[in-house]
Amino acid sequence: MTIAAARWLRNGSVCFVGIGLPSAAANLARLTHAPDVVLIYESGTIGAKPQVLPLSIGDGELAETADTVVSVPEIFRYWLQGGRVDVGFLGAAQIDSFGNINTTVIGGSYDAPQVRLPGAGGAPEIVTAAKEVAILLKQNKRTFVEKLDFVTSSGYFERSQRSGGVKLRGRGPTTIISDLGVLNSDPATNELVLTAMHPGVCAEQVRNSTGWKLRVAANLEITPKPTARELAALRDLHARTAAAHGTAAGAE
Amino acid sequence: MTIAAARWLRNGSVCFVGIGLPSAAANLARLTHAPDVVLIYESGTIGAKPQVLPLSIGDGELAETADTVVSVPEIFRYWLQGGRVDVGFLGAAQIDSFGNINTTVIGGSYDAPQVRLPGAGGAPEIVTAAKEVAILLKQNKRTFVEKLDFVTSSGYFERSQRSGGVKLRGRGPTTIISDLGVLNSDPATNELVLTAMHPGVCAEQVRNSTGWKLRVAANLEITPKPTARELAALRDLHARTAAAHGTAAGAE
Amino acid sequence: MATLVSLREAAAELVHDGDSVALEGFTHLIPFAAGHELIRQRRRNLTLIRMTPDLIYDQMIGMGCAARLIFSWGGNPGVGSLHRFRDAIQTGWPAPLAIEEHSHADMAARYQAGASGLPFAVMRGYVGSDLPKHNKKIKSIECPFTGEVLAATPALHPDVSILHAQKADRKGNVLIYGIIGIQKEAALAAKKVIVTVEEIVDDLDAPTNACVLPSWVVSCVCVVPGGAHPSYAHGYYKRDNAFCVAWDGISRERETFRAWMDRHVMGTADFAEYRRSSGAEAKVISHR
Amino acid sequence: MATLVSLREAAAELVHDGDSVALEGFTHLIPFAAGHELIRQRRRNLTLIRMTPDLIYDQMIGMGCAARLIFSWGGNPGVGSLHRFRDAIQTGWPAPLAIEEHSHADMAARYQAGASGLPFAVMRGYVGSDLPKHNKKIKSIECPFTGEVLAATPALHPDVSILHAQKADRKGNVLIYGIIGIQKEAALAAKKVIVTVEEIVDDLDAPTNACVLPSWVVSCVCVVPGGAHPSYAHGYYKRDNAFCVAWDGISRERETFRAWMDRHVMGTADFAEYRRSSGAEAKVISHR
Repeated sequence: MTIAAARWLRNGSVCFVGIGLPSAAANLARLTHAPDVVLIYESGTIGAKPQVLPLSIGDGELAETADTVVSVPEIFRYWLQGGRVDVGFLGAAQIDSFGNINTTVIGGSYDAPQVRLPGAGGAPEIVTAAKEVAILLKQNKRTFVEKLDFVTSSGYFERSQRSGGVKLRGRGPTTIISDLGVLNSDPATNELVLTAMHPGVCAEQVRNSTGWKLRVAANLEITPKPTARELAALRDLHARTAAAHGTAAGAE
Repeated sequence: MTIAAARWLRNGSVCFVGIGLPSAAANLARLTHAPDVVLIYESGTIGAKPQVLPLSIGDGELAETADTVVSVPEIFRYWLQGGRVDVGFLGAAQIDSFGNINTTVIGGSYDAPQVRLPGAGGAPEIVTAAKEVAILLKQNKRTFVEKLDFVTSSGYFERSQRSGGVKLRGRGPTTIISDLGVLNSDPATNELVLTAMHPGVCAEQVRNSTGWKLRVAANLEITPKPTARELAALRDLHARTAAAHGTAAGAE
Repeated sequence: MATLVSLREAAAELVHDGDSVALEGFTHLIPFAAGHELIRQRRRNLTLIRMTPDLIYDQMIGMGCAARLIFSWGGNPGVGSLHRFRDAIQTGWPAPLAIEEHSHADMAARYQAGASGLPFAVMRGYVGSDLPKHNKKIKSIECPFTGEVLAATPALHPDVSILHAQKADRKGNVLIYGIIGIQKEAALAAKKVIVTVEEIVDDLDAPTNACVLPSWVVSCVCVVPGGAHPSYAHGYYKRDNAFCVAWDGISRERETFRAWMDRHVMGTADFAEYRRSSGAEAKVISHR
Repeated sequence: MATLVSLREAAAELVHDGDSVALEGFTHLIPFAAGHELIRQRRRNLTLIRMTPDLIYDQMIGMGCAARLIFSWGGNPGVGSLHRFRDAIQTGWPAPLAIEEHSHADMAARYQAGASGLPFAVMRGYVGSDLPKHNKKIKSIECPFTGEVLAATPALHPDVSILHAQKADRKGNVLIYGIIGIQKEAALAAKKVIVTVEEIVDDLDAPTNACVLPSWVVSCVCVVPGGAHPSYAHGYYKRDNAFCVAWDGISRERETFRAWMDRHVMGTADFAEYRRSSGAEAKVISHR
């Protein structure tokens, strides 16, 4: 999953990175095929090149290796809202078939939730301001759901229904990368469709791990196996991270 | 005039300084009775402590001696508009009896002026955002006029007439310091009234140098003569400035 | 002008029950010592403001200091959930917690508007999100030139903002570097400002365009070495990741949480004693 | 990614007749070399944007490059009037000059809105001023929370912004320090960015929170030592005050102005030759 997500990132692109899996994948990309990818973390670090994975969005390692460190209002106003970000690389707690994201509450109501999640963070603006968004998320019926309990950050359905005439600059969450495969939005309907599966996964397994009636692309692909170089780079990254933090951040 | 203006500045006050005479007076204050006055220039220098007078609002001397140097948008938004400035210390091309300022055009119309002046600069917002404003200006019938050709920055009359319900935080241009004396706004009418004359000046002379029918305060004062210390500090400041720039910036 | 006082005095004098208080620091330089002092002094009914209410607000909420929370992301960074934050919202323990929830971009904009003396902030935000349905402070505004509809939210003006910084000079000028987060805006938006620092120095030695808070915008400076622990102070010590992981266990149940807080915070006189008590010694790093 | 080219190539490729162009630098780091190059290449009908159109725009206006000027203060700092600017507005020589006039705070806000991807800026401004009567771009907007009426102006988005900076590294990352003015906002608001620099270095050696423009927001970097003269480059050379005073005499009459420009700008191939021709050698200062 980390490797598949890393591959998706183009060299030279400017990437607004979420902590955890997205950060692991983005740094793997930087250490393999995309040395010139520009990583921006919402803590204000631009062009961060960490040698170990950060545990938090504002680790000192990010500041020390960045081209420059700006304030949090500046990162959101000049760099994200200003339209400077090519790719938003995010995690989520739940998504639906149109790429809408929930990171707020599960069950009950907003005022009396069954489970209170951390909340929005930077995501509501990342999904609309970045030119394109990829979401990384382990796939099962609790994470890939028919209907979200709360729309924290909007995908396609909400965009068309609710943007109210506001111009959205980005293409939205075009790609979901899970531990089972890759989903892309159908340009006609905006619905997420399974376009690739990781080696050893079958379509039935993906359907059974999805809370909605998942459509499968006609030309369904199999993700190429991780190469020795990718595996080595990921292993080294995790080893350095574990040595530095005493834990394996972003490990799968 | 420079000395009278310098005296007016209280120690410890935060002063947004215009270039030229205001800058000379503010630095004289800092070098005499007000060592802890905080000088802010619109170029972004906060707490500047120049040893020689700057010729421009953005001389390197200001940056080198400042506590910190911020961007121009920050100086206007966080520091001026944010309400952090006690005193605006400004020059002008023309004022009227209510302390309105013209620095835009003289004669003709705005579109076809007889004389085009530099324009607004920071003044329109300084006069409303600073808690109090002092204006330094040589006094004659061309500078102290009955009616301005253009209101660039508003004094009292315009404030009451035209603020349109906008809350103004400052008390406006309470004090005008000229080469002849000092005018203060009458708290009742807001009209500028002569309250002090410099040594050797008579009220008749001030009236004849004023374009409107100037009111004179009942308890008209005479500005105390410059002290030896003040004169020495001003002379040294100008001498250092002349040596550094090859010219006497802000000299009277 | 900033006065140099003990944190105990600063908290007692400047922070009152019912105040709105912003303890800021984006992952870096989180003012834990100040948060502990407010807990020790049993401050109540506070409106707590913070973009990322992490461990520090989990502790304050769990100890009953807060009546209201204004925030944009409430988690234990790199670890998971905040159990006391969750418990307060889900079950109202130890006290009901009203929430005013935003996105990061919006919280940053609200602080910026406050620092800028503007009554409101404008942003491209919340398109398609459910958040505005549950937060009346999120309104919309139309561009007078393009007709576009954007989000508008009111400026933040905390009664007190509390920061931790690397150093101050003897006059009380404060230098913050590394990840500077929202600190300058939080300070300039507030009515009063308390800054705890690692040390007082003769000369700040600040680069020309560094993030400096001049003495005259700071109410009090308090010297509290290690005062950001388990957060970090760039150039002084690293983030104590092990503590953040351990907090997940400590805070999961009300009883273990209360026992820990009673012993290490309520049962200690100040942050120095807390550090000895909890074994939470910040490891000073070499490249300082 | 920034490409390293000559200023002649950068100007020829990126700046076209009719473009809106912002040459920024608030007293410090004014891109004179770039202004001269646009004059040499006989650019016409430009909309010139600049908070303080001082000598550089006096020269460009007098040489007929501009059809329109967006500005907030047009003078020769520390000296007096700009005679070519005046002549263009008062008599339309050498070409009529339309003006769009603001205050500094507003120009800064307009650039900020442009950099922020917002269609408009909000400010407490112009209360009681006649400027809004003569500038249709200054409108008002009501706060949705307090009902206060504030000024609103449209975002600036120059076709090209041109800056001078102290240095760039080999990748094209640019460091600006000292009085940083409105440069970052001018760059981020623009569609294309040209930066002239004093030198290219292996390592920028920038403080953590310095004003850095990453390579990927810059179109071209051009090495032009002394390129801010008679303005200054903090750490490299001082402001040439004598030249600014002399300009008052040179520019007062159309004839002396044209003769000077023809000889030193039109009659030279580039900025290095101009500096030799005009005797305007920037004096490198020692504390670099």
